[in-house]
Amino acid sequence: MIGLQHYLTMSAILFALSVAGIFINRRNLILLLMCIELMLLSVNFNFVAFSRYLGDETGQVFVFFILTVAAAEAAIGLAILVVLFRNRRSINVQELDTMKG
Amino acid sequence: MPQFVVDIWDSLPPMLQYLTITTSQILAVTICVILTVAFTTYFERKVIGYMQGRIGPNRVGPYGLLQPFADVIKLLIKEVVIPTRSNRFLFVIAPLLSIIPALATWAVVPLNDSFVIADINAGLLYVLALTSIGVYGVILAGWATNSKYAFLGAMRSAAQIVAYEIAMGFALVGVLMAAGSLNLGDIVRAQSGGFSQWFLLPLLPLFLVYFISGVAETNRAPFDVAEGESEIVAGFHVEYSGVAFAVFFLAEYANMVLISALTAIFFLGGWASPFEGWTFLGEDSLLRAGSFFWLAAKIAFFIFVFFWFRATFPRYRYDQIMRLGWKVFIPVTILWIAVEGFMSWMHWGPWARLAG
Amino acid sequence: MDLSHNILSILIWLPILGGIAVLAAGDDGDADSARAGGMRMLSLGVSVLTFLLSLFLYKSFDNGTAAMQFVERVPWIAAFNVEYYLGVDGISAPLILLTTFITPLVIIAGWNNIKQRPAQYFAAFLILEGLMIAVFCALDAVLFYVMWEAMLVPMFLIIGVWGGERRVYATMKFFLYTFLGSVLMLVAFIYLYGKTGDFNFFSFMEVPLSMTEQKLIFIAFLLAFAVKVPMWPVHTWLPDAHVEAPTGGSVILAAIMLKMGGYGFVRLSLPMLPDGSQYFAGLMIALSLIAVVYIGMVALMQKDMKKLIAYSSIAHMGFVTLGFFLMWGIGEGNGAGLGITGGMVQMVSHGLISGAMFLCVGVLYDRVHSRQIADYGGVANTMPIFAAFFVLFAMANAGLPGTSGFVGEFMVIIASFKASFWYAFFAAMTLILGAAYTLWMIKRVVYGEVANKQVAELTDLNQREFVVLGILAVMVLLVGLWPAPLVDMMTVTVDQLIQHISQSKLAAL
Amino acid sequence: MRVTDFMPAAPEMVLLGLICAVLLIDLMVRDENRVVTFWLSIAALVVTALTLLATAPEGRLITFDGSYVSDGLSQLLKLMSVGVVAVGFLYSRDYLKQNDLLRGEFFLLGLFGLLGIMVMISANSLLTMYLGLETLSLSLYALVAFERNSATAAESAMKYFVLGAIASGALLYGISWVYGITGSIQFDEIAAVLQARPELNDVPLWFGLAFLIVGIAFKFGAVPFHMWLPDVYQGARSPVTLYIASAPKLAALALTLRILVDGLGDIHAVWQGMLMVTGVLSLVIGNVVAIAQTNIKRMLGYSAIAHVGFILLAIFTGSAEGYGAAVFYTVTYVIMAAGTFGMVILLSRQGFEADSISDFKGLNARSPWFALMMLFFMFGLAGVPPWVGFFAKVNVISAVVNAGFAGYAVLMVLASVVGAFYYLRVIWYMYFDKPADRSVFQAGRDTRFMLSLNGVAVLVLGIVPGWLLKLCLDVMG
Amino acid sequence: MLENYLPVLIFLGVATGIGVLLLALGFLFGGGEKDAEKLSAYECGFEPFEDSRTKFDVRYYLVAILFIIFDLEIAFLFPWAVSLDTVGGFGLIAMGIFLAILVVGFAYEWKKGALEWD
Repeated sequence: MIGLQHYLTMSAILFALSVAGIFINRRNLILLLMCIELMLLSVNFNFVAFSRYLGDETGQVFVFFILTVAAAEAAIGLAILVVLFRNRRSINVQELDTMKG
Repeated sequence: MPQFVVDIWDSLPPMLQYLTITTSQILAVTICVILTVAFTTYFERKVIGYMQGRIGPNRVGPYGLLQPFADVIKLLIKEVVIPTRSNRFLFVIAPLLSIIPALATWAVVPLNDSFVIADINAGLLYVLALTSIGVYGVILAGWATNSKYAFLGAMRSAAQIVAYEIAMGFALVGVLMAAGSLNLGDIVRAQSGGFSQWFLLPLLPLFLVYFISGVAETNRAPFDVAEGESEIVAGFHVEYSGVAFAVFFLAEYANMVLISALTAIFFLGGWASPFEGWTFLGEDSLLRAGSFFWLAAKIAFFIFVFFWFRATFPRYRYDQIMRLGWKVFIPVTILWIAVEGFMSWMHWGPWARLAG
Repeated sequence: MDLSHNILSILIWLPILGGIAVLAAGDDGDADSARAGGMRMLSLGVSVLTFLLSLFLYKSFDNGTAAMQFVERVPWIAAFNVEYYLGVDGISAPLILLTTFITPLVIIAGWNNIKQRPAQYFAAFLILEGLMIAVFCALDAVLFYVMWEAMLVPMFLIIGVWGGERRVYATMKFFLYTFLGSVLMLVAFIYLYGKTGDFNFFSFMEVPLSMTEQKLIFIAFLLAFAVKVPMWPVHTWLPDAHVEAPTGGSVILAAIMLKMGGYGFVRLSLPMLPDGSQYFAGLMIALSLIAVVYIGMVALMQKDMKKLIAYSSIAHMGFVTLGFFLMWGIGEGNGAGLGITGGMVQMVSHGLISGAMFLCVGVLYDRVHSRQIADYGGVANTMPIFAAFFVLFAMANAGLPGTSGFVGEFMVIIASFKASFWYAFFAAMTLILGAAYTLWMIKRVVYGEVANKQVAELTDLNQREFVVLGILAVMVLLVGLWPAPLVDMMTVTVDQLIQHISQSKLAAL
Repeated sequence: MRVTDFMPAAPEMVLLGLICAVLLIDLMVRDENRVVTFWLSIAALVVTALTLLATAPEGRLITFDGSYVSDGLSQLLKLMSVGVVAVGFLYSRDYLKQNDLLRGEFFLLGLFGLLGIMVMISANSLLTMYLGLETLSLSLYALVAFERNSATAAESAMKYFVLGAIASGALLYGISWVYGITGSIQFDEIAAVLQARPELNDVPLWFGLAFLIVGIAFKFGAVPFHMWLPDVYQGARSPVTLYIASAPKLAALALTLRILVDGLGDIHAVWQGMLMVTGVLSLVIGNVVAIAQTNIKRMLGYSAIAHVGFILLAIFTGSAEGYGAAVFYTVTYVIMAAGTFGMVILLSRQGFEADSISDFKGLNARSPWFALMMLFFMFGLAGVPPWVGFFAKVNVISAVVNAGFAGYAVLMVLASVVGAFYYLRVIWYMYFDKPADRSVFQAGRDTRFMLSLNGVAVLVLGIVPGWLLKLCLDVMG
Repeated sequence: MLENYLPVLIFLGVATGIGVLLLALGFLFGGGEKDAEKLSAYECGFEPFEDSRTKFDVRYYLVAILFIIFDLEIAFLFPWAVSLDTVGGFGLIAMGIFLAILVVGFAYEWKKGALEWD
């Protein structure tokens, strides 16, 4: 039977994947945004699992809000991406290095 | 039925029995839908033909009734060309992503008071979720093709679908406020009591918005700039041929039927009879009873309206489409939600009985 | 009007507010404008008024008690029991007088030769004066620390803005050295606060501390005060700062700011950490003797007059610390106070002499724009009056009897004889070394043939310079010939201090 | 719910309503009259501040089913944030006008950010905290990218966004664990559960806690999660940097105090170590790296990291005294940071960003008064008495020493000495060097007055810190 | 309750099956010669000279962003609409405020030209 720990493990794997994706990916900012979404989804996974386990709805309400915020975050991220692309003609992660020190 | 069949049946484990029944029901519904689609194409050409003073298809079979089957066979044996620079996997997946939601949505559509394949509480959410997936088919097709026309068509189509989805969503909020349930069957039951109890009248603006958005969602005329053969040849499916094209085609018409069915369910009382409360028709008049017949009639009517639109209106420009979606429908729906909430709170007019 | 209730506050805030007023008066960016002239008069007025008020302090000071006088005590930061707590005793009063006495002289000395932003210059000195007085009166650790650090700021600017070529290096070094030194003192204060619950010096003096605590706190204090004094080997900021500072800055630095270190030892280290002090007394004496002997030798090598005086200051301040830590060597009841009194007198006298020496160099520098000994020679021929003053101060610096320099050094040497012959032996070497480097400098600068055209064209002291050097000369001779008033001020306080120190804090644990 | 139940949140509601009003009015305003938006924003802030004062609670009020709290701490921090945002707007106005950046969005995003800050400060549940945090963060991302034609701004915005989003993700992940283990997202309930069931204090909770701390450290800009901070400070336009450097620190403080102290105060021993590591690293790395900077905004960024180290070490003590010290430190730091960036803005003019330290050369010759103000700010930040930064540091050190960590106190004072160097360098440029250009400042009279007031406040608060200190200690009673 | 969803799953499977079956049939029956011209993308007679996926109008992004936001607003409205009975007047007012804020944002982007398309 699939129990709480399986969900948590799954979510942890997703979380780790997204973090790894963010730090390994050196090419495309869009992928980065996707990793961020994945990260939030793994958190949602956790919340739902805990909520179910505890028999408490708070976790699901939390998920609702996370989803909203994730959308807003994606919107802002895309907007910044567009601005960046317009100024740089590139969305390459490695080219984000004009500031040093 | 021969006894041995019954015996075999009885010997099956209950789970298997259940699976078999369900699967056959599903297959029946699916095949019905596909057949409907087939005859819808025939119907379309006929209707438009008459509207334009022609007689439409009339060669294959009596009155050209077998024309759809001829088309199907033709498309089946045509070659499927996959362009060299395209992404083959996505190219093939895209039509699938269009057809699956168009069919699978029927799982929660109640065909009469008792028959629905999956009677789930979150039926409406399921509908919304699946219809949203359709956008992926369009986008992926345009992307995978790797042609400017297809890409442009896909972008346009996606933007359009997305824009009208918001208006649709808001319209549905109005329906939910009135019905108080996400279950499509319950929504229909909330409208029981005859024509006057349908959501059509109290939610008239929402009904209009919903149906017109539905037209736009399916990329049908006059909102068919995504295909826009005069500008971008055929839009996102420009490079699709043979059966791959047929699947898109099938999906488009299946969606049309689906939108008609949903409109009927949300605003016209689904399977319910318009004469439900008319006691003078007799105690057990068939006309007063809700049945699949009423639903089918309503669906047919809306499909007809689809064709009517196509024959009547010239194609909108893209900016006009977007303006209609963003600047007319959304304000209208928001306004009407506010009105509805206020009215039902104050218990005024036909809204008084709504929710509470 | 009875000033005795808030004379200390007046002495602190009058110059600070005066400084702000001077800033506000401004100088039009032109050192010769009428506005700048008024501003100068204002600053002089403020500093002289402060001095006159400090004379009132002297007059009303009661030599017969060791208790704090003119006490002012109001809560400042109630949450931490920090108080605005002022008071003077025989140790701090002479230093306050020294401060108020030197400042007007410094202001007169900078009268015409500060061309750049004079208003800021004078304001900085006035504010500095107020802060220095506050350090000497503060009886609350936070107040003490605040004033102690705040003092750095005007000095930092004085050296940095009006200093010589390498002023930025010098002033940064000055600031960071002293800042670094004192922050640990802050930690020590806070630690003591954790023990006592307030920042009162007297609570700190009474609180029992274990040996480890005393040792650690002593080291923290030592860093702060040793940098300030400065003791070998943390003295290296001083020659740089002195050389680069404008004349006035050097004077204040040498005459007063160095005394803060000595004052800190007497006011904080000794009474608060008697056992720790005793433990470290040997080290302190050793370091002091190194300063006296080694730094004296270093001074011999100097080609730059200011640097030479700076090193000589370090050597002389070595006497101060030496005197302070001799008491365990001497033993109670055997005149243990002599070392401390000697150190105190030495501080005052060194304040007068080193100030005067720097002013003398300043006089030369204003005319020739060089501090190199080699650029001079035969100054006596063209500036006879100046030469007379310079020689007098040089003699005082070398510890000639009859000058103030003799009194302090003599007392400390006597005290070290009581402690150990070798202490006295090394301490006495200063008589030779001091005479050597001072007189050698005098010989090369003042006497001999006129070295070059610039020296030949020198003009003698003007009135202003004459007044400044004259007053200082009078004071140097006065203290040298009649030190009794000064010593009397201290005696009772020092005796009481000795008694306090003799009581081990460990016993109370 | 009765209307009075909303009173604790009244300031936020009023602010939100006013923001909407300003937003709509801004739409009607033509570009040449854009300054109207500025004055409206200021008016909105004033009204918010008045509402805050009018609804000041006696003691601790909790509403919205326990997810919202109004107490002394929230009152203090909110008033402070409103004030510092208003001051920041004022400093920015002329700069924005000269650079053709005077658009309504700046003020609106600023106000929305403030709303987020206020919600965070009053949060009594992890959800409210998260929502406030995101309201703030999203506004900040947009603010950084506010100048659409600047590649640097876009780049720093992107960095800020990505790292900020990771921080939110980490924080959320931690929150999900804390929720899963304690079964609640309300701080007082969490505290109660932890007290009642000490067996919960085990590895899973620590695991979640670690992520919480990562999130907090990210948002605070503490080492080793500080990478975004210097880039954002440098890349954003100075008014935006001013904004980011000031009020959000108060929110970050609230975030830390509410979660760690209100919620997880019982397992203080567990998070203490984590805060210690990040605090000490921030202190050391911030101060050391700042020395190497030539860009003043970047330098102040690293200096901010160092100051964050102080704040974290104050919280690390786990004593009420330490928390009070952290509040006092943050409040005073925000005042000084606002003034410092106000000076950077003051020195900038059309098409010229005064963001190099050498732009401060010879300021004393150009304007002795503002050089003096900058000197106040620099000495204040360096922690030299009698400026207020000194007492902030003394409080923290005192808390650390009293908690039995005298060793850290020594480290902290040594780091301060290192820090003093780079602040002194600014002063040295201002006073000891010749000016490179002698252009006159273009700021309006009100800006100059406010900036002067700000500078004098840094001094006056240093001379009479008692009342503010008492306030900060009382709210953390 | 959860078993109600089983038919949905089966339906999804069946729908997929039908789709795959159709395509398979097409590939099976639809023979034909392939050549380079036939396999190249339709391009007005020109050879395609660059990747066609690179550039598109930034307004599509804008639409996407606006969609995300509005779609989520709807997601908030759904549960509220369903439970209108239970939440009563308080819920109505709360949602009224929510919608008002939404409308403010909508008006803002309208006025700012985010909805223009020409």
